[in-house]
Amino acid sequence: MSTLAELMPLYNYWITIFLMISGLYIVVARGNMVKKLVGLSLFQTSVYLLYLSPGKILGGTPPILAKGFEIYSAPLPHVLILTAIVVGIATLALGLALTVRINEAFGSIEEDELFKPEITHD
Amino acid sequence: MVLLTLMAVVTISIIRVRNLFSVVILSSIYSFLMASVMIVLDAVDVAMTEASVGAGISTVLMLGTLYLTKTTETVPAHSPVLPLFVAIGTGAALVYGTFGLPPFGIGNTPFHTHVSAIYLGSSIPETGIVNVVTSVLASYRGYDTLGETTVIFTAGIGVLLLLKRFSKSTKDK
Amino acid sequence: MKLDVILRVSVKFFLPFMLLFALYVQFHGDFGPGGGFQAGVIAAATIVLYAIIFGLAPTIRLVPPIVVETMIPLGVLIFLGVGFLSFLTGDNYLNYSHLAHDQIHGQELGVLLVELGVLITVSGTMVAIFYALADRGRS
Amino acid sequence: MIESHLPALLVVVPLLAAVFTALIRQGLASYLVAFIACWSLPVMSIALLGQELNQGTISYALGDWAPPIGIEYRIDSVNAPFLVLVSFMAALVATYARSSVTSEIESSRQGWFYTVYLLCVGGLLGVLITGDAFNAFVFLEISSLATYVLIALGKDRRALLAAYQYLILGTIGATLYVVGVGLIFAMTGSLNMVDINAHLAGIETLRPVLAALAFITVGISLKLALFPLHVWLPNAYAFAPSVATAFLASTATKVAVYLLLRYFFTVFGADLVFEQQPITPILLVFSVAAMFIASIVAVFQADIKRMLAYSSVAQIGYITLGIAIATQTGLAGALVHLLNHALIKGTLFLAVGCIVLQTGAFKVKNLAGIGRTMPLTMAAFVVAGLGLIGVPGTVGFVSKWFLITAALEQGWWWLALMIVTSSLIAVVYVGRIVEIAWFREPSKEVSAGGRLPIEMLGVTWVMAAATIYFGLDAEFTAGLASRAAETLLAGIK
Repeated sequence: MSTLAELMPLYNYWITIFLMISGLYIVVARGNMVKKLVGLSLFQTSVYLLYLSPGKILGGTPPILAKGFEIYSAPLPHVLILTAIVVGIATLALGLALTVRINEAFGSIEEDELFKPEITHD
Repeated sequence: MVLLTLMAVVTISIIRVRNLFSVVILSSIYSFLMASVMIVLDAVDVAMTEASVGAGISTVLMLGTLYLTKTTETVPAHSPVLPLFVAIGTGAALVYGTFGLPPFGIGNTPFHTHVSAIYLGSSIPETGIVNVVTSVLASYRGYDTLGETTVIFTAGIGVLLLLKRFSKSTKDK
Repeated sequence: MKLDVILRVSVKFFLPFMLLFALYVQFHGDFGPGGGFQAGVIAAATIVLYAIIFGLAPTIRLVPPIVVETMIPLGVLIFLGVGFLSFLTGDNYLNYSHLAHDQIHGQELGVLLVELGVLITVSGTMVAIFYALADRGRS
Repeated sequence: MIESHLPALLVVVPLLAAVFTALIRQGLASYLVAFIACWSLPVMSIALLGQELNQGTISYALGDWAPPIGIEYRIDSVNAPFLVLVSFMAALVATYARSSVTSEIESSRQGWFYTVYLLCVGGLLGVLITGDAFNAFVFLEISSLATYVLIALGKDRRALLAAYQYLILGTIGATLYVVGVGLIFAMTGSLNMVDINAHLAGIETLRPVLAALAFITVGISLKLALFPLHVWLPNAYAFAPSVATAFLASTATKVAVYLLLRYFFTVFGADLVFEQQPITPILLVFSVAAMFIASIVAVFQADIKRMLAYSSVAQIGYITLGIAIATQTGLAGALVHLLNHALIKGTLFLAVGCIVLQTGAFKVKNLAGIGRTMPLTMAAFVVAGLGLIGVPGTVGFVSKWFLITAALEQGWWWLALMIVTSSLIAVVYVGRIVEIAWFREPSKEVSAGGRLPIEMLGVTWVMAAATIYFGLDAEFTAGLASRAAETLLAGIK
């Protein structure tokens, strides 16, 4: 049980790192535009975990002040992530709108077909 | 931390699956898992936002886009080695960074004691709002929320500029 | 979508509660989890659900695009307006302390107004994007 | 009453004007709102500069919450000149925009074009003025989103591709920046830049701080288009509407440089960044690579906008070179070149905008003989081109002079040599344009040129005159730059 106890604190961060690596990998490796945007949102979600995991105190409660509770988890990272989620959604919406327009203008949303030399340097 | 391993499994499947339709559904599952992890991490406000925004609206938007574009992805053309290297490089930098971070559930780190403690202490006397997150969001750091609303405003105007059919004018080919 | 009666009846039953829940989340933000963003998204979700089930035409009659597009800047205007209000009371930007007779009520009033602005902008944007996507699809 | 609230007003006025232009949809009225808003900005920023010069650092707590609790606007001698620069560029491009927008963008979309333009201005000013790490991210995101939309409005269908590519890279950059801020926040617990610096001194486990430094540097250099990460810039500037390119080329990358400087000196402290970490050699390698490779690529470009875009990447190489030599003259050189390059590049892109309006051609080969049909615009182009090369008497010379003396002070004579040789490459591609413009027979597109609206020519010439005026009497720009360099090196007074 002890190995799990001292493994636990770092487990959170390793999962964050794994999510970040997979998010970045999708964005860099995959050519499909919608897939890239999904990867981008994965990459951003891993950042939320990075903000939140130090915020939790074992046995603490959410930061809503109530009579019986003393230990609260830190409220500031919650505010920051609320902003980050909204920014993520705004970028996603814009990316999707661009994908729709690109699909109409070029007829395909595969990055490899779009970046052929004859298109970009005609 | 079973939830976190579940999320890892979902992420691997997102990478492998090629049918975009299921990728979108998987990403909404991923957001719901993320929301439940946040509840475990005592971040209730954020869990609600992640669930409603992350899973709800983004799935609607993605499905809307898929409806207008293709739903299957082509076979990846070039070898995945270089991107893997880039991703792992960034991950290694982060692993290097997290060793010094305070362990998981300990309370006396500067993370808690410095500014957050002041918010917890002064929220009731100064603003009378019980939910500290809302009081910080709206009054202490109200300017961030103004920036946030402007971000939403920009995205709204941007998407409308790109997609909206203006007075039946032909799309500029 | 026109045939499945079950769906239409159940959604008719659902919609009012979803909208009520959105308003609850909005105004309960001071005491429990919730706030402008979540409420805005839930409100937008109800309109989108209505549009999916009952088709686009009745929804456009119910919530015309012009209204939605003016909602987007309106929310930000409210937010900026509250900021300017604090100028009148002689403090720095976005300070709600003197909006009402004492600081506590002033802050709560300010927070309520600000959350309202956020609700309007967020729901307006989400519905406008949905209209744009749906409108694009139809042609 | 107004003077004390100037910092907040400077950012809120563009946002308010953006909201109004969104409400009034049709083109002319929203142009007027944008015009008035944009011309109020330089007035406010000059007043702020005046206040800052005689009072020292201005700190404006938003919502009257003390800095580490609430968000703080902090104006010191570093960001005051930048505020004036961005406000003037916004005002000049706004006056210039009227006819260029009507010709390049669909009539129904123009109303909202000004909204997005004002949001971009507001976002950039917000990043410049804030003293709070996360607030800088929010406003950086506003200006980036506005930039993606501006680029996507370009006439050419490839503008959509360029906007998409910039969106992906820009968001990755912004997210890396947030990771860096998150790591610092986890260690120090506060977001206010000055407060972080105070807390960083007490930290003994340096690992997360170094990781945060690495992430923030990579994130911002993605926004900055530092050499290996500049892939998005040429496409973005080439296909965007010429008004957007003119504004972005002279301000967007500069704000990212400012943020990098702010982090290197105010947040992390010069000793941590430069003495203990190998930042200087890394930056030197990238800057020199940028200067040479980008200039050489610029020579072979067929499209005049892409050529200027690559020359922008090269010029940013000069600026990062100045930062790498972290001495007083080196930093002053970087800051002066920032201001001067904004003027030069602004003039060049404005001149290109006039050419595109008249002849609609921006391929170099069918610009032959344009010097004869549009003498005034091309004259402004040449004046700015000379500035690019660094001919004495123009602003370019002032900044090159600072950089070369800084390099020689360090005893790196080979670096001074490199600066000179890369300027020679600049001579090649500017000369190529001059040769085509004057010594060739006017081709068919060029001779079709009609009347050029007065305000466009006027603005281009105001900018060209500025490149000469500040070249001759450099006391104003150089004075501000060296003052800023002092405060940066001294850390926080």
